Order: sequence, then C-alpha cells, then structure tokens
Amino acid sequence: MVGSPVLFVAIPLLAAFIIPLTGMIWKNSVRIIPGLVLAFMFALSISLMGYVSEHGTIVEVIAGWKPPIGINLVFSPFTGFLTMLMTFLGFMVWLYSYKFKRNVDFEPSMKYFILLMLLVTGSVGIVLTGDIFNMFVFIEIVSISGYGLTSFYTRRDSAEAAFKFLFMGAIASTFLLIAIMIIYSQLGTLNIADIAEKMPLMDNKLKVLSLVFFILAIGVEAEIFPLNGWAPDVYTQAPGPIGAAFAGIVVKAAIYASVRLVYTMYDFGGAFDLFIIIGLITFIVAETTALRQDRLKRMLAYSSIGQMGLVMIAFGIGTKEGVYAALFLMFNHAIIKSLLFFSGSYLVFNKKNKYIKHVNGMGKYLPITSVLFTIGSFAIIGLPPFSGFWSKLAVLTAAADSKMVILIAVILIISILEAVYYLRVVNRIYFFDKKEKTETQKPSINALIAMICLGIIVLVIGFYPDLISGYLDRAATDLMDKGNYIKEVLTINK
Amino acid sequence: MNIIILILILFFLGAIITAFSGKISALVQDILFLIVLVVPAVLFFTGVDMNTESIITFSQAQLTFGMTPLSYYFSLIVMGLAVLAGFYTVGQMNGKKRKGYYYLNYILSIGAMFGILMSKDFISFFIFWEIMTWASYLIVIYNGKNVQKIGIKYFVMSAIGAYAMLMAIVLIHSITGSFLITDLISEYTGMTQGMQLLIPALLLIGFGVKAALMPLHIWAPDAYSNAPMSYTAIFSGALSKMGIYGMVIVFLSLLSKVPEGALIRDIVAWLAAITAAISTLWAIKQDDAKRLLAYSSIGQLGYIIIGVAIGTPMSIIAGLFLAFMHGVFKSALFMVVGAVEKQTGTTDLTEVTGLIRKMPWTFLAALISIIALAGIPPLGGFVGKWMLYESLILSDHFMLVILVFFSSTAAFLYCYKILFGFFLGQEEKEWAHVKEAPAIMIVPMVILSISSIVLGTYPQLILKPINAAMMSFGLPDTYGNLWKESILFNKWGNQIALAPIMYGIMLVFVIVTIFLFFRNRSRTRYVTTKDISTSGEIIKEHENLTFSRGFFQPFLRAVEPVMKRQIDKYMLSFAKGVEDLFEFTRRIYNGNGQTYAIYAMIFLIILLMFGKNLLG
Amino acid sequence: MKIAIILISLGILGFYLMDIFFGIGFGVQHFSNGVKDLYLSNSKDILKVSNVVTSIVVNFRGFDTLGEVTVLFLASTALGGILYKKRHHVGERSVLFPASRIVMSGAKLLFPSIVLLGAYVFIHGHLSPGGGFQGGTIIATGFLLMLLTYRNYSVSHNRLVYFESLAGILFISIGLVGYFSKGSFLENVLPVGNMNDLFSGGVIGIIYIAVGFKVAAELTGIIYTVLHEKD
Amino acid sequence: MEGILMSILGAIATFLLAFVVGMTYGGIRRKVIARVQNRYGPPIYQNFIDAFKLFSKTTAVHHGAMHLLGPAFLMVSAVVALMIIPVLRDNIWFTNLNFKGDLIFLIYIMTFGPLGMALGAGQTGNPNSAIGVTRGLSQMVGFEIPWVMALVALMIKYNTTSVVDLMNVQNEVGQWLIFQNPFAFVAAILASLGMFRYAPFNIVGAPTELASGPASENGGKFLFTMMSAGSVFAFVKLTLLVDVFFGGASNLIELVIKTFLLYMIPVMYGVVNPRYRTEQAVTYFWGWPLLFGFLAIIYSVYF
Amino acid sequence: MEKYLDILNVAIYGSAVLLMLIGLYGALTKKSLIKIVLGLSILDSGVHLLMIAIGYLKDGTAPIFSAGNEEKMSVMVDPIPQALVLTAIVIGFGVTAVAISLVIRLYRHHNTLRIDEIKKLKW
Repeated sequence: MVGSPVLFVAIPLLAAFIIPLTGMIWKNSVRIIPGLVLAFMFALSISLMGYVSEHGTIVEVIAGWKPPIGINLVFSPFTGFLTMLMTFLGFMVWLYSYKFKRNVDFEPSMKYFILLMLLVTGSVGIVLTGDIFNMFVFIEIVSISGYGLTSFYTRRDSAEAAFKFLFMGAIASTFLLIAIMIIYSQLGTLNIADIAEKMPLMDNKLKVLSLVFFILAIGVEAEIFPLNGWAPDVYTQAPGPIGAAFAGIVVKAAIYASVRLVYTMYDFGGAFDLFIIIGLITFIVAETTALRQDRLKRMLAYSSIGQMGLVMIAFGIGTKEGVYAALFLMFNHAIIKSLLFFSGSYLVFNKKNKYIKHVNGMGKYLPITSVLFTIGSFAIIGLPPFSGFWSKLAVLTAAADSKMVILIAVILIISILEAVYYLRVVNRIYFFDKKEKTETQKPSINALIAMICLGIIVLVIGFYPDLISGYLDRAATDLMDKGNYIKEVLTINK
Repeated sequence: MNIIILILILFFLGAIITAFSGKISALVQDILFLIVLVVPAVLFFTGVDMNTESIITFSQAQLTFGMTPLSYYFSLIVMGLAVLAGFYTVGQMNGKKRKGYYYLNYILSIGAMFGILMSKDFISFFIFWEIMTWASYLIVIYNGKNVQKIGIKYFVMSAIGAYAMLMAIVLIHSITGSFLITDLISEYTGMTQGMQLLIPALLLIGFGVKAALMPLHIWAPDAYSNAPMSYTAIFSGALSKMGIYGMVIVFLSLLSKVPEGALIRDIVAWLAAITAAISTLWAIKQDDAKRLLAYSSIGQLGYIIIGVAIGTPMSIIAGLFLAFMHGVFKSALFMVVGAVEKQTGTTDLTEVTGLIRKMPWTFLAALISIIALAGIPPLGGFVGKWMLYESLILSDHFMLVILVFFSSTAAFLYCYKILFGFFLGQEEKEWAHVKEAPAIMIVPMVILSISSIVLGTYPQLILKPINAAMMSFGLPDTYGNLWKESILFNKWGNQIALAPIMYGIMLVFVIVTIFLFFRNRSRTRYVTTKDISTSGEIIKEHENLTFSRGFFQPFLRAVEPVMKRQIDKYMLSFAKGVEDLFEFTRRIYNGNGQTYAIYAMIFLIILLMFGKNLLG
Repeated sequence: MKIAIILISLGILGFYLMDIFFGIGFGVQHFSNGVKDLYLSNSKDILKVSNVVTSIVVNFRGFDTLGEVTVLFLASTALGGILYKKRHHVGERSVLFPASRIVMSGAKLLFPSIVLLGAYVFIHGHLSPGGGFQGGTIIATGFLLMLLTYRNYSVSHNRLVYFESLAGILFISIGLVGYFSKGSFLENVLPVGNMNDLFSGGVIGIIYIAVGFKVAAELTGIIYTVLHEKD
Repeated sequence: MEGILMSILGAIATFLLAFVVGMTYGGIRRKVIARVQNRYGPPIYQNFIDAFKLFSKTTAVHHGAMHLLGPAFLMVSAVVALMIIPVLRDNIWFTNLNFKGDLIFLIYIMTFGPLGMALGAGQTGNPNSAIGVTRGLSQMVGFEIPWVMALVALMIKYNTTSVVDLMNVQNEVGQWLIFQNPFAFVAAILASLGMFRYAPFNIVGAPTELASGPASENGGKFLFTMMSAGSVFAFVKLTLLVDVFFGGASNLIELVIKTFLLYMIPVMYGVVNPRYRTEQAVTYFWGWPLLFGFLAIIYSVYF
Repeated sequence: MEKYLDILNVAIYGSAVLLMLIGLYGALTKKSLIKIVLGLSILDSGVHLLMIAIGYLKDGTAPIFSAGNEEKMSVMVDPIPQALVLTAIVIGFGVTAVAISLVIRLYRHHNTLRIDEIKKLKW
C-alpha cells in the first residue's frame, strides 16, 4: 500500500496550518501549496484505488483503536471512486482559479486557496469516514469553508447568499446532532458499521424519526427540493470555480452521506421510495425553474440541483444497476457541470448581473470557451456521443429493469425542458449578435487547460464509456453489499 | 477492419477534418467535402454486402452493425442523395460564411443516417439517431434566423420522439435483456399485451416525429424552410426516410404479428391520411416556395406512411417506392428552389416571376420533378401512387382512398403555383439580370429529374431491392408472382414495365408536336410577355401584370373551416401555458432566507407526520 | 398567517421531540452493549487518563478534535475573508465610551491571572475537568477584557498566526508521528505513565496544550477581527 | 407487323370517331342553348367550320417554349385517355392500348392535359390565363371528390380497378350499375357537371370575365388543337360514364345514343343556371354530391 | 403516559426542547438578522443541553477517575455525549462567528438588518 486514507485529511490540514507561515516568507506559496496538496490527494486516491481493486477495502483506524471504539476511515471501491472524483475536481478547480483576478491581494487569495483545499478535504472526509459524528464534523468543515468561499467577493451580494446558506446550514446541523443523539441513545455507538449491525434492535418509531432528521440535515447540503433555497444564490454569488466545486464536490459528498445512511445504516425498504419521491420533486421543480431563468449561473445552478434530483432517483431505484447509474450520473455531472461553470463564467465574465443575454455572440470572441460550453451543454442534455448519454441510458435502463415505467416517462419529459434551456443559451452564443460593447476576458492559460481537460474527458467517456465503467461496477457492488461493509469494518485485525 | 466501421470512421473523421480544412483554403475544403461523401459511397456500393457484420462491445451494450435488405434499400436513397446534394452544396455554399460548420454537420448527419441504417441494435441506432438529430438541428439554425423559435421547436419535437424511442428501448431491454433488434422481434409475441402495444406505439412516436406524422409534424415546415436548401434536399429526401425506415420495421416485424396491431396500424394510417390532406391545403396557402415544399413534403410523407401502415404487400411496395421517388423528386425541387434563391436572393413566389428563359435547365428539372410529384402518369411518382390506390382499394380502405385522392388532386394546385410563381408569368425587369445557376448545381438536379423519368418507365430497377427487403420480412416473393394482382402489370404478364405506355405517350406527343410545328415554327415569332391581348390597352414596361398574390384565394376561402384550426397553434399555446406554470414554480424561491427555513420546517413536519407510513 | 404556520409546525415539532426524548428517558441506562464501558475501561487501563472525557476528545475521538480545531481555524480564516477590507485601521475601534479607571486597573490586574488560569486548565486537562478548549477560551476572555478596556490595546496579528499555525502543526505532527511509528494516526507514542500524574496519558497532554494555544490564538484573533470592524 | 398496323389504324379510327362525335355534340349543345334562349343559333356543324378555319390559320406570335407545348400536352392527354378507355365492348378496332382500362390511370391521365395546358397558359404572362388556371384547378379539387367516391364505391364493391372488369360485371349480372348502385351514379353525374365545365361551372373560360382564360393567348392551330382535344375529352368522359354505369356499348349506335342522353344532362343543367363564383363552384361539390358519394360507398360496402 | 409525568423528563428534556423551539421561533419569525443569529444560538444551546442530558445516569458521577473512585465505573455518567457536546459547542461557536461576520458584511452592504429587505437574489 502506498500511503493511507488518513493522509487525505492529515496532509491538507497540515498544509493549511503551514500556509500562513510560509505565506509570510514566500507569497506565491499560498497558491502553489494547495495545488500540490490537491494533486497529491488525487495521486494518492489513484494509487489507493489500484490497491483496492486488487486487495479489497482498506479500513484505516485512528489512534490505534479498533472500531467501534475509535474512528475509522473506509477506503472501499465506492468511497475511493468518489474520493478520486472529488480530488480530481478539486485539483481542476485549483488549476482553473490559479491566476485568480483578486490574487493581487495576498490575504484574500491565501484564504481562498486554504478554504478551497479544506472544502475538498472536508468532502473527502465525509466520504471516507466510518463514524457518524465524525461525518458531522466534516460536514461542518465543508459548510464553514463554503460560507467563506461564497462570500469571497465583497463587491457582489455574496454575503446575502452566504447568510442564507448559513441559516439553513445551522438549522440542519442542529437536527443532525439530534439524529445522532437519538441513534446514540439507543445503540450506544457512533460507528456506522456498528450501528448498521445493531440497527434491528432499535425501536421502529425512533428509527423513522431519526432518519427523518438525518434527511433534513443532509438534505440541505444535498440540495433536495424544499431545502435548496440557498443553492442558486450561492452558485450565483460564489466565484465561478466555486460553483463547480459545490456542484462537483460538496453535493456529491452530501449525496454520499444520505446514500450511506439508507443503504448501509438503516434497513428500511421504504427509504428508497422516499428517495425517488424527493428526487423526483427536486428534479421537476429545479428543471422547470431553470427553464425560466434569465441569469446564466442561476440557470446552471438549478440545472445542477435537478441533476442531483436525478441522482437521488437513481439511488432510489435501489438495485445494483440503479447504483451504477447513479454513480455514472454523479461522475458525469461532476465533470460536465464543472466544465459548464468554468466556461460559463468566462462567457459572462465582466457583467454585473450575468444575464443569459450577455452570452450573445460570444462564439466569435471566445471560440474555444464557447465550443467547450457547447460540448458541456450537449453532454448534459444527454446527446450521444457525449458522456451524458451513457449515464442517462444507465438510469433509464435501471428504472426499466425495475418496471418503473411512469418514472421513465417523467424523467424523459423533464429532460426535454433541460434540452430547451441549454439550447437557448447555445443558440445565443453562436447566433445572436452582440449588442453592447463590453470587454471580454480571454481565459488565462491555466483555466483553459482545466477546461480542455474536462472537455476531453467528456468526449473520451462519450466515445468509450468502458474507461470508467469498471470502477463504477465495483463501486456499485461495494455499496450494495452491506454485510461486507460491516464485516470489513468490525473485524479489522490491526 | 470491417468495412462498415471503416465507412463510419471515414465519415466522422472526415467531417472534423473537413470542418477545419477551411483554414487552409476554401477549395481544399470543398474537395475534401466531396471526397468524404463520395469515397464512402463507393466503398459502400462495392464493399458492403448482407454478410458484413461487426460488433463493438461495451460493458453496457453491444453495438452491432450489419446490413439488411431493407437498410440496403434505404442506403441507396441516403448515399445517392448525399453525393448528389453534396455537389449541389459545393455550388450553393460557394462564398458563404461558416462553411466549415455547415460541412461538418452535413457529413455528420449523413454518417449518422448511414449508421442508423447499419445498426442492428437499438443502442447504436439511438446514438446515431441523436447524432443525426443534433447535426440537423445545427444546420436548421445555420442561418441564425429564428433560432430560438424554429430551432428549439425542431429540437423539442425531436427530443419528444427520441425520448419516446429511448423509453421503448429501455423497456425492451428490461423485457428481453438485450438491445438487439432481432431479439425484440423474436420475443415480441411472447410479451404481455400492454407491452405489445406500448412498445410499438412509443417507437412509432419516435419515428413519426422524423417522418412528420401529424400531430408531431409541427416542426417540419419551419425547419425545412429555415435550413439551407442544399440540406433541405437531404432533410426531406433522406432524413425523413429514417422515420419511414423505422416504421417499416415496426409495422412489418412487430405489429403484423399480433391481432391488436391492426388498431395501431389503422390509427397511424388515418393520421397519415389526415396529415396528407391538411398539409396539402397548407401548402396551397404558402407564398414562400420553401414553406410550400415543406408542407408538400409532409403530405407526401403521409402517403408513404399510409402505404407502410396498411401493410398489405402491395401497399408496402407502394410506400417504399414512393419513399424513393419522394427522395428523388423532392430533393430536386428543393435544389431548384435553392438555385432560384441563390440567383435571385428570394424564394417568395409572389416576387420572383418569369425565370423560364433565364434559368431553362432549372425550369426543366422543376417541371419534370413537379410532374413526378403530382403523380401524373408517365413519371415515377405515378407508379407509387397507383400501387397505393390499388392496395387501398383492394384492402377496402375506402375512406383513406378518398382522402389520398383529395390531397393528391389538391396537390396539383401547389404544383402549379410553384412552377408558375418562379418560372412563368410576366418577365419583369427586376429579374432581367438573373443568370442560370452554375453547372455544379444544375447537374445534380438534372440527374435527379432523369431518374424520375427512368423510374417511371422502368420501376423494376428499384422494385427488385424492395422485393428483397420485403422477403427478408417473411413476405412472399412479389417480384415474379404477386404482380398479377395489379392490373397495371397484367397486360404484359410478369414484365413490370410502364415502358409501352411511356413510349405510347412519347409517340403521341411527338406526333402532336410535329403536327403543330410543321411548317409553322419559322413563321411564328417570339414576343415578350408584355405583348399580350389586353383588350387594346398597351402595357408599359414598368407595369407588372403578374398574377401571383392570393393565388388560390377562392379555393382557400372554400376550405377555410378546415384550416382555421391549426394544431401547432394549440401546441404552442400549450407550451406557453406550461412555461407560465413554470414561472409560478420559480416564485417558490422568493429570496427570503427565512422563507426557505420555513420550507425546511414544513418539510420536516411532513416527514415527521407521514414518514412512518412511507418508511414503514 | 406565516406566524400561525410557524407556530403550528413548531408545536408539532416540539411534540415529536418531546415524544422521542421522553421515550428515551432521562437518567436511565439506554443501552447494554454500547462503547461507553469500553471507553471507560480503556481510558483507565491503557491510557491511564483519569478524565475520560479528555481521553475521548483527544485520543479515542481525536480525529473529531482535529476537525474541530480545523473548524475554528476555518472560522477565523473565513471571518478574515468575509470582513476583509483593503486596510485595517489598527487602533480605531468602535468603543462607545472609554472604560473607567477602576476597570482599567482591574483589568490589568486580572489579565495575568486569567491567562494563568487558562494555562492551568489546559495543562491539567487530562486530570481534572477542563482541557484545551476550555483553557483556550479562558485565555481569550483575558484578551477580550483587555481589548474592551483599552482602546489602543493591540495584539500582533503575526504573533497570533504563529501561535495558531505552530499549534496546529504540532497537533498534526504528533498525529503523523503516531502514524509513521506505530501505523495509526494520532496513536500514542509516549509512555503513558501513572494515573493522576501530570505526565500521564502520553501525547494527550501535549495535544491538549497545543489545542489550548490554538484555541486561545484563534478566539483572540476572531474577537480582534470583529472588534476592528467599523462600518 | 400486321398487328402493329391494325393497332395504328385502330387508333386513328378511334381518334376520328371521338373527334367527330365530340364536335357534333358541341354543335348540338350550342344549338340547344340558343333555342332555350329563344335564338336561332348556329348550325350543328358550325364547330367543324370553326375548326377548319382555325386549322388553316397560321400562328403569328408565341411566348416561349411552354406556351408552344401547352396545347400539345392537352392533346396528348386526350389521346392517351382515349386509347386507354374501352370504347366498344369486345371490339378489336377500338381496343388500342387499353389494358382493361385502369380507372386510376384514367383519372390521372385526364388531369395531365389541363395541367400542361395550364403551364402553357402560364408562360404567356396574361393574367387572365393564370386566373383561369387557378379557378380550373380549384374546381377540379371540388369535383374530383364525389367523382372518385363514386368510382371507389364501385371499385370496392367489385374489388377491381378496371373498366373492362366493371363492364363484364354488368353483362354477367345483366343489370347496369346505375341500378345496382344508383347513389354512385348520382354522385358521378353531379361531379361530371363540373368536369364538363359548362355553365354554371364555366368559371375557367368565363368569356365575359376572363376573355376565355387559359386560351386567351392562343390562336390558329393551337386553338384548333385545344378545341379538338376538348371534344375528344368530352367523348372520353361520356364513354367512361357509359362504360361504368350503362354497361358499355356493343356497337356505335348504342354508344352514340347512350352518350348523347348522358351529354344532355350537363347541357340542360347549364342552360338554366347562371355562372357560379369560384368558391361556390368548389363548395357545390362538397354538398349533395359528397353526400351521395358517401351513400354510394356505404351502399356498396354494406349492401 | 407516565413518561410525560416524570418530573425529570419534563424538567430537563422539556426545557431543552423548549429552548430549541424558542430558538427556532426567533430564527423563523424575527426580522432582524442579529435576532436570527441569536435564535440560532439558542437553538444550538437547546440541542447541546439535550445531548448532555442523554448521557446522564441517575445518581451518576463525573467520568473522572479521581483517586478513590477507580472502581465506580458503572455509576459514571456517559462521557461520550460530553465529549461530543464539547465538539458541538466549538463548532457552534465557529458558525456563530461566521454568522456575525456575515451580518456585519450585510449591514455594510445593505445598510439594514431586516432580512426581508435583503433579498436581491431571488427567482
């Protein structure tokens, strides 16, 4: 084994504490170190994935205490896949924002990169941890760094967005604590595997209510329907790459948390139906709302929420095919939505309100960015041969195999709306004339590299989905096998 | 390397290379474009036979490519038209901007159509179907006019169709566990009755959109007329046939196997007949040649669908034959309109007049194609219509016959309108400068016109592949035997030929012409169209006597009650209503953080109170 | 209307919460085979730490504490970012009225003892109630007192950063030492000593001291940043 | 060789027959109209005189190729229709090209001529011609519906599209189709009112409005060709009606009597009615004729 | 039924829940941002009280092995909720600090503290 899952948390935190010191000596280090750390994390995840695919799940304990006493980190094909995705995206976001405009100021840029790094760390922590209270701590890390990143631009209305986020986040964390305490009071343990094993002992009523509180708490981060009022504001007001980070990293972690709850901890069959209902409502409301947006980033935000609803639906199908599809969707959504946020923020760069009409005629001024945005749009609509098609196909196939005909119909009808609003933007990029004369910002080279990387992934996965389907398949098997998870964690011999 | 894969790769790589070769020089780009179109066609006709099959395996799906007799028949249409329209395109696009973009999507859509025809499983079928859709969508919005309205309408309708198809595909997969078309066919009879109806219905929605079947046709007039004419030739000639291709498979291999299928077949046939009738009326009303032909295409596709849907051997032959003929003459007509547009800058039938002496070759192509379109005996269009009528009558679909008769009679009106509008009438000064289109545009049109004549005389040229295709569906060998059913072919026994009639007509024509011109021609002199009998008045040069506005007004007044109710108005107002509804859902996000928190509380309360029932 | 909805939903929520927790019961043994006993016995037998809460916070669930420290660090970082303005105007705090002489003198007098108390609390965190967080907070209150009393009192920002960073680095370094020498992050590498000795519990004491410094520095920093805010 | 010669001679004979009969009927019609209007009227052979006069004239001017070819189209269509229709039952002279006389083919070939003529008229640039053409086409859409319905009723009933077959059916049963399906006959005869384009359906030529419409730029041989084609067409239509509804004719006398009686129906109808407006002329056929068409179909399908 | 009558249940859990409800009420109805933040803090306090209360054992002692009570493990109250609440308090503090700073920013930007006037971002 080359490295250990614990380094995913230890190294970034160490770096976070070191950066203020090095920053006093060498200013550029505040930008470079987070990048190196993120790259390290990505490399580590790849190397561990290689190990995992050969030797099976890695369970890492903290402070030498075996579960259920100590906290443990689980690096399985499932969590490893998400870790890999998140760290990769984290690195992309870093790359994209390396030459950030506000970098002239030392202090804010230091804060930006530290917060970004910790955001990724927190998300990875949520995914890796095997302890439910530890998950709460990581959720809070993610939230607070999220608040900080959202309100990064002092000129915009970012504080308002951040405050809404915080408001919801604070309420959510309260209920998360209540849920954790209900579980603890009944089972006397906080370890997920241990809870899962003992769950049949718990009183059914308390089980239901604790799950309800969990869903409320995690739902805020996962942007499910009535709890996602903050999300569009945050996506709009945060710096462009942070929108990508939210869509690609934070939400994924939250979805992971809810999935872990339903698939591993609880033993309700009905929870899957709940997933489908919530996912469907989220999907419908978000996509219909996105149709009527006049601001680009808000549209992307609602679209992102809608996609997450689709992911919930896919998880709610509850079969291995469903999980496979959901993971594929998550992967695609992370890549594509980041691409859209990246390129979209250059298309409306210097505009105050970032209306969709500002992209008019950008195809001429920013050809590569526009092409990438177009590829992203086509991919997210699910047009073959781009990558989005395969995930949509996987979802529908999974739903069909479970005989959910009406669900398929609804998904497809809503997908049409999605196509409509994306195409409206693409049409504007290429076929509308630029009205007012405002200066456009050419993407810097690092941003361009990041975008092209993502674009290439979209195309390559579109033409050859087998590239990741192996990972997805193993991850889905891993998630479905609850008994194996419990066994792996609780019988660790270390 | 399998030849089908090779052709596909050639198309797709060629498309990209062609698109970017414009940076080198326009000529190189044109030549590359033609090479990318011609070489695959040559490869296809020389290298592909029924045995070529190749499989690409993905973890999710197995993409299987191969040729069937039916797809061979449709490939003839696609490949032939692609090459001819390709040459025409080079002429038409000369000097236009965004050539690379156009060429890219042109080749992509051709490649995708080829891919559709070669697909033996639904996944690759759907992939290519979607590629075709967005490539054609990008061409529809090529002009940049009405992008949001027309383009989106086209895309939405396509998406409805494609997603219906996708739904059917995943349902099929859930039942058969396979994406192969042959597996569907073999397991179809064992399905539940609901699925037996649902799957073909969904597939038919998918194909019906591309085949412009009412009420899914609303995109077609706008999209056809908005695309550049060189592509509309493909659009109407080949792309819409993909819908027909799918329908043939659905009707022949699925619906004909179960008794309930008759219901769907009748519904489709009726819809098609109504499509044909109504769109013909709309075509009569149009003053823009592009839109006129677009509506005309919808009507013609209606005949084809009727033929395919009725499902007797002869009607299928009629449908397939008409499909080919429609590809030939409608492409030629769109090319004609494109040529006129290029030379005059407009396609408004009320503006352009009297081009016959300026653009004689174009007129000739238009004349022959129009005669074929109207289904007037000597030319190919009639053969198809004849078979269609006969099969309808022999299978007792009398109301359909009347609808078809009505629409094909009414078609004469717009046929005349388009010829008169562009080529006949007063020769105005405004168009005196107009020249004949360049040869590269004329030649494809003329070739297509000649094909109409040839196919009218020797229909067996394409009846052979049709027969092969039908035999592959288990229908009897019609080529040698069943022809006796048709009176048309009776007199000459097994010889399927209209040649004697054709020759007879030619002979009479020559006799009459000689009679008229014998010792007469030299004494007759040409006078301009200003020199006409006007009860003694003398017409000045600038006076425009052309009768072109309100061309069929009395007739349109007569059919007013039918045309008042437009389906696309209803659909648009429905779409508008839906969007307004979404405006309401948007208001949920009212911007107040506290409200969001209240939503969260309500959500919590609901879950608390009903969670137990749900989670159990 | 809105108020009514809120009141009704709060009522329902309250009912459910009461229902849940009354059902759980107060002051009774809820579960039989939980980890509580394991923690108690391990703390006593292996770690030799008499304050079980401390052993849990720092060792058994030390990862939580690491996260917690990170949260504080993040909060102060985010705060700095949120309230960032081009220039800090040191010494121009918005104080409504100057403190009286009695308060000034008293503060001067109290400050060292407050700091001392804080240090005591976190140094003895593993022996008696209290610990790094509590001690750090006490120290920060001392600074708060000084900041409130003296308009011109200032804390060197860089010095706070040093403390903060070094304490954090120390924490993680100890964890990494455990990882590299014993194979598990935060695992104890020092001899545990005897129960109720000051030098017992291995690394726990050191970590808590680091936490104490970090918390003190961070809270002071947060207070300082907010106090310097002027509209 | 002899067969070909026979065919050619037969064709010429048929043409001459049709020409003479058509012209004579035209003359009779003029006479009838004049008498009804209380005039003396031209002699019955007046049409022959007109035709001869036109034939001997030279055409001085033309407006281009289509203009020249227009009458030829018309003539070709008339002749081909004539060749295909079975003029007499089982008569070798008048068999010509008819392969059982396919009805659909007939319907289409009969529209071919007017359309070709319309093209010729179009090129002249005379607005009257174009207006006449549009009216004619509109009217055609009107009357084709009941006409086709009547024929379809018969075709479905006897499961054939052949005129010869229909004639044979009548002979076998010994009952004319007019008695077997009177509704079809009513629909057909009402439709034929429009087909003959006599008053009140003479909106195409409409002498006082359009200066004889499509024909207005033609003279000399062209007008002669058009005139003779019109006569042949009239003969063709009448023969078709006779063949379909009255069991055909076994000899010329029978043919002449039957056709003449039929011919009098549109003539008489026209005498007492003034000209319709175009939309009236179109919608006329979508009233009673359409109803009879439906009745015919229902009758033939269900009885 | 008797669980509702248990005086300790009512006193401890009741007050904790009441605190939570008060906090929520404040956060949901008050218009001032400061009051909302206060409400959130009260909500937090309620939850912390609840957490601590879970760990209590009747007649239990503090979980500290001071000299003399090494063997009284069974009567010690549960130390885990205490440890957890420590973490939760610190996190709550962090959130409150960020919230206050955001309120300052909002006041600076909008010159008001009323939450219903700060809704530039909507729809």
